[in-house]
Amino acid sequence: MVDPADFPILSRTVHGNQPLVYLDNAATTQKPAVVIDAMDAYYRHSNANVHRAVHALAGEATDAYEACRATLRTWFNAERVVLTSGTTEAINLVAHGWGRAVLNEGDAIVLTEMEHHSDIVPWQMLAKERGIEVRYVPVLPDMTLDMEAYEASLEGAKLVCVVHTSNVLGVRNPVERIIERAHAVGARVLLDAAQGAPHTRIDVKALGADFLAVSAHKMLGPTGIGCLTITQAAFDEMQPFMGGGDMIEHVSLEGSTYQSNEHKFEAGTPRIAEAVGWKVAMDYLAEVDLEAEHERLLGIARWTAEQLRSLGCTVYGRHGDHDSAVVSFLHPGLHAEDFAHLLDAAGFAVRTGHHCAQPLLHRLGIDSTVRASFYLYNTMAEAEAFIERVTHVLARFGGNA
Amino acid sequence: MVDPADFPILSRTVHGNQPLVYLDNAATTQKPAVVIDAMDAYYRHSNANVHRAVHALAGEATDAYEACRATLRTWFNAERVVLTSGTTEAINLVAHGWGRAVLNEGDAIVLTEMEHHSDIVPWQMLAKERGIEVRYVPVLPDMTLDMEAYEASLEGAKLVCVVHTSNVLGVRNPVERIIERAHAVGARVLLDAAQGAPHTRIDVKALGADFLAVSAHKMLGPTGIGCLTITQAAFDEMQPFMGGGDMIEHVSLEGSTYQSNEHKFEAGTPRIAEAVGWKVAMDYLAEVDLEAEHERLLGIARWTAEQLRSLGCTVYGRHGDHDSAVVSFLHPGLHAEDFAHLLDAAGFAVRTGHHCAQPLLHRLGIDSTVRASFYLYNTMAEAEAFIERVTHVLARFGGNA
Amino acid sequence: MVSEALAEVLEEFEAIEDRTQRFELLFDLADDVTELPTDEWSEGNRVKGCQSQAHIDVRVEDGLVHLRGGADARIVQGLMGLLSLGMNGQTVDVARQVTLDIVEATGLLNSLTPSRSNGFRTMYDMVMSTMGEA
Amino acid sequence: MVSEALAEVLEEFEAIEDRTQRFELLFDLADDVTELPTDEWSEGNRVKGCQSQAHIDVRVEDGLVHLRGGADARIVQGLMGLLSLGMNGQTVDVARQVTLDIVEATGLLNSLTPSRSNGFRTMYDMVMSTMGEA
Ligand SMILES: Cc1ncc(COP(=O)(O)O)c(C=O)c1O
Ligand SMILES: Cc1ncc(COP(=O)(O)O)c(C=O)c1O
Repeated sequence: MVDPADFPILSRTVHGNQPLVYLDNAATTQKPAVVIDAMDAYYRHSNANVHRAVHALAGEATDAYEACRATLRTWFNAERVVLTSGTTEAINLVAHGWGRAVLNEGDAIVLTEMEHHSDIVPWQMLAKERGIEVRYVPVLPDMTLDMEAYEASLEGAKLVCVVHTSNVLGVRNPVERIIERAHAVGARVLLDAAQGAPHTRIDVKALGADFLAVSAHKMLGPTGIGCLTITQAAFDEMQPFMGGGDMIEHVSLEGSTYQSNEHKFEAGTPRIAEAVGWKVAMDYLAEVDLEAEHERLLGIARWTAEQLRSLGCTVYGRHGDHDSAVVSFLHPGLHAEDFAHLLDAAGFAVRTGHHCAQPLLHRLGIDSTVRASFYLYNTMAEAEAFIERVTHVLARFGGNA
Repeated sequence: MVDPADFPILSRTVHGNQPLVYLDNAATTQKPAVVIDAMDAYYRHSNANVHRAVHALAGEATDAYEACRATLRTWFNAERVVLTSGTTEAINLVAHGWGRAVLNEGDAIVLTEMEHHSDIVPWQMLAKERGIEVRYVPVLPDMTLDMEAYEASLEGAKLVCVVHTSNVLGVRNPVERIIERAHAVGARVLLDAAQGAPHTRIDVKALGADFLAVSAHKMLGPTGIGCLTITQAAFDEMQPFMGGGDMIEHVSLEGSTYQSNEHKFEAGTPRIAEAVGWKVAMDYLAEVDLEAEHERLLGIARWTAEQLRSLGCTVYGRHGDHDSAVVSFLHPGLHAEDFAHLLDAAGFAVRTGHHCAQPLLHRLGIDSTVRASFYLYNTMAEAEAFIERVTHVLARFGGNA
Repeated sequence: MVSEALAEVLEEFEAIEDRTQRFELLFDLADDVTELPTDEWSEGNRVKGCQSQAHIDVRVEDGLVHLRGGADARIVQGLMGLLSLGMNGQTVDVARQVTLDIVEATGLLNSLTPSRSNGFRTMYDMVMSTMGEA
Repeated sequence: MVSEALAEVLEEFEAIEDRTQRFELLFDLADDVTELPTDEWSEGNRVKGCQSQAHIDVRVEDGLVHLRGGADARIVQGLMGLLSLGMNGQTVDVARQVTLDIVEATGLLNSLTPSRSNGFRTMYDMVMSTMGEA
């Protein structure tokens, strides 16, 4: 595990004197001091607008910005890496940049009921505008995708969009098989790896993922930045999304020509300080043994889930070998929102609500869960304290729903 | 003027021992320590994902994020403020969110030859897709807009997009009259205020601007954030742009409903730390007497322009009373790029190139300029040193084009 | 002057140091809400902006305020209880004395910006506007 | 071993402390480029990724490299001059010894990442690939 002392925020208290126990990592992770310091240093020493300038600062800024792309390209083994403001913009970039260029009336795309709203709404919008058919792969009672239904849904599909790892259940989907089947019918595949990327090193070339969407803030990096990896073949099919500075080659009143590299999809002044911070976060992650961490965190999640069940909670998730350390639960005697307030009162930060996955919750027959999600700096001792608090809360308030 | 000591970067040197003289402010401005420190403190103390969570950190982060919006709303006297990644995304939001909802085949929109690529390319893309007519208002030899041509172009126009202040010339356009005439024919007006907003306090209600696009990084704020102000009437005409988390009310497999406030246009995890930094930048700006600064900087720009002319340079711009402190120039004996390199060698950061305004440069019959742009922390002494360096460079290299 | 019942309960909140105990008191207040049966829950009386389900019904009869409500989250219903203590059965004049500050006084919601979608502000606005029309 | 002329000039660069003086030397090198007349400037010999106009033409005849070029920016043409010193009139074998590091050696471009659109890398790649085909 990483040293929690690397993360300044983890030593703070909330509500007066409650030490913070941060278990809302699926929403966003905390940042090590090296990441914060790098952005700080950028603004204190190298801040300038990038590209097309010859002065020293602009050169430093440009190199720093492009170094982030290079790091991500290596990390994900990707052919193309477009920097976006996050997973959501990355998916919208696929919808606008690839979808509008390739999909036509009557074409079908395949989503799943497990998707985050960010991987549903852009497609619903495009589908409505273009007359595209959207097929949803159901979630089975064991909280996995219905792979038979998936295979049946592929006929004539042009695109499959699937969440690598569910932000509600922690379930890691069989993306290898999903991609293989999709490619067999000539469909491209977009993986929403907002949750997957922080927990395991994803090799898009080995997987064959045409598109992979990621947010920096969920993997130790800053807010406001993320990326979309794209294979060269899919890249070549795309048209520009947003227009503006930096993405053009030449502009005249009659029309414009575009850059041929990733800049084509990065209109306007990019997220420079954010790229600086993210690169350092990736360097920090590179020092972590993610496989060992996966084991450790999964162990904590399994133990927590078991304890919660023994306290009368229903846990949504199965914590299989490749799932992430997310524990979603409900108690029949206490409303999720009340639960979260009472945990917060003692310093435990968890999330509650629909987690931007209403179709999934609808399928599960619920409208919210309490969600504790663990990351690199969390400890077994924190999980134990958490269960102690849950026990206390349920004893005192657990007959109130 | 503000205290340059507030800006840590200004005390650095480049190329060994050359003190930095930063004159590339129209590209991006430097940040005062209070802004850097605020973002730093956010990550060290309050970092969390915003909205829909009940824990202490999330509450603090949400309040901080919304405080930025509230500050901007007051500053610009705006009805609606959508936070974007910058001016470019703000303009693309108008093109996608308003343009696609309102404009149809055969409709006309009016741009000017003075626009930045970010206010040209999105419209060319939409025009091509939708069969919309784009009319360009010419720039006259005196470097102002041809207002007669403008009035003639309005017939049947639905939208006018105009740059408040040119990033190449510093020319501040007669936006009051432009808006008045546009409204007289029922057209909405988008102001690109990327350059205007840093130099003067813009009241969108007084101006009647339907849309105003701004970048934080050009007004002491961080990279990765900007905004679009929108009147309620225009807001009501808009459809969502990007889909995803936070912008929805309810999502089901059948379709989705959207938020009714600004969140409708802020899909995904927003730029939280950036909003924190920008708010502090706005608070810092609020302490500055922008009118007095305008006079001071314009004085510096006029003096600089005059000196450059006397050294044989052509200056592009007129430095009228409301123009900003941007000085674009060329010398017949030295290529712009060489000029910039030689200035940089002595620590002077200027920009060179087409400044993302190729149609304007084409109209001026050139393909690049050297551009020095001044901001709050620049001094007359710096301008003098700059002219001294220019004199030296021209004496040594000025016969080389 | 706010109602005696409300004033008393606010004093009680103030006297409690421990945040969890304050929640306990708020949970108890949920019982002070005159129930709005779930079959009367409608879109019209729904408290929008609340994460949980909450409905509130206000009537003014013979100059007295009648407030009924219900919520699936106990804390939300507790906040309704707080409103009820200050308004239910009171004259419009007394009821109007209740301000948004009463939530602040519980010490449970650190601040009540519109952005915190806790719905209390909406609830409050719904009641005040109904009284305004009366 | 790179050509003597190139080796000499790189030593000269190394000996100069002052950045402006180094530019002076680079400006002078622009004169060492065998001119490619502007009427021979074509899309095919354009150096892409250069902010300024730059064209370069390379041929290999009888095992010797012939390099001609031109640019509107003096610094860019100076860089061509540097290439010329190492390649023009040399055997392919000698010309191949020239590496991207020669720009580093001038001390004028702090680093040569592909992202810096200074075009030198493109220029260099154009020359090397032409020699590769020969
Ligand atoms: C006039 C004008 N418009 C738009 C932009 C684009 O701003 P950004 O790159 O921050 O999106 C700029 C800055 O480059 C500008 O000067
Ligand atoms: C699975 C999944 N997809 C997409 C997103 C959206 O990411 P962001 O809000 O950073 O754009 C999230 C995070 O909220 C997520 O968990």
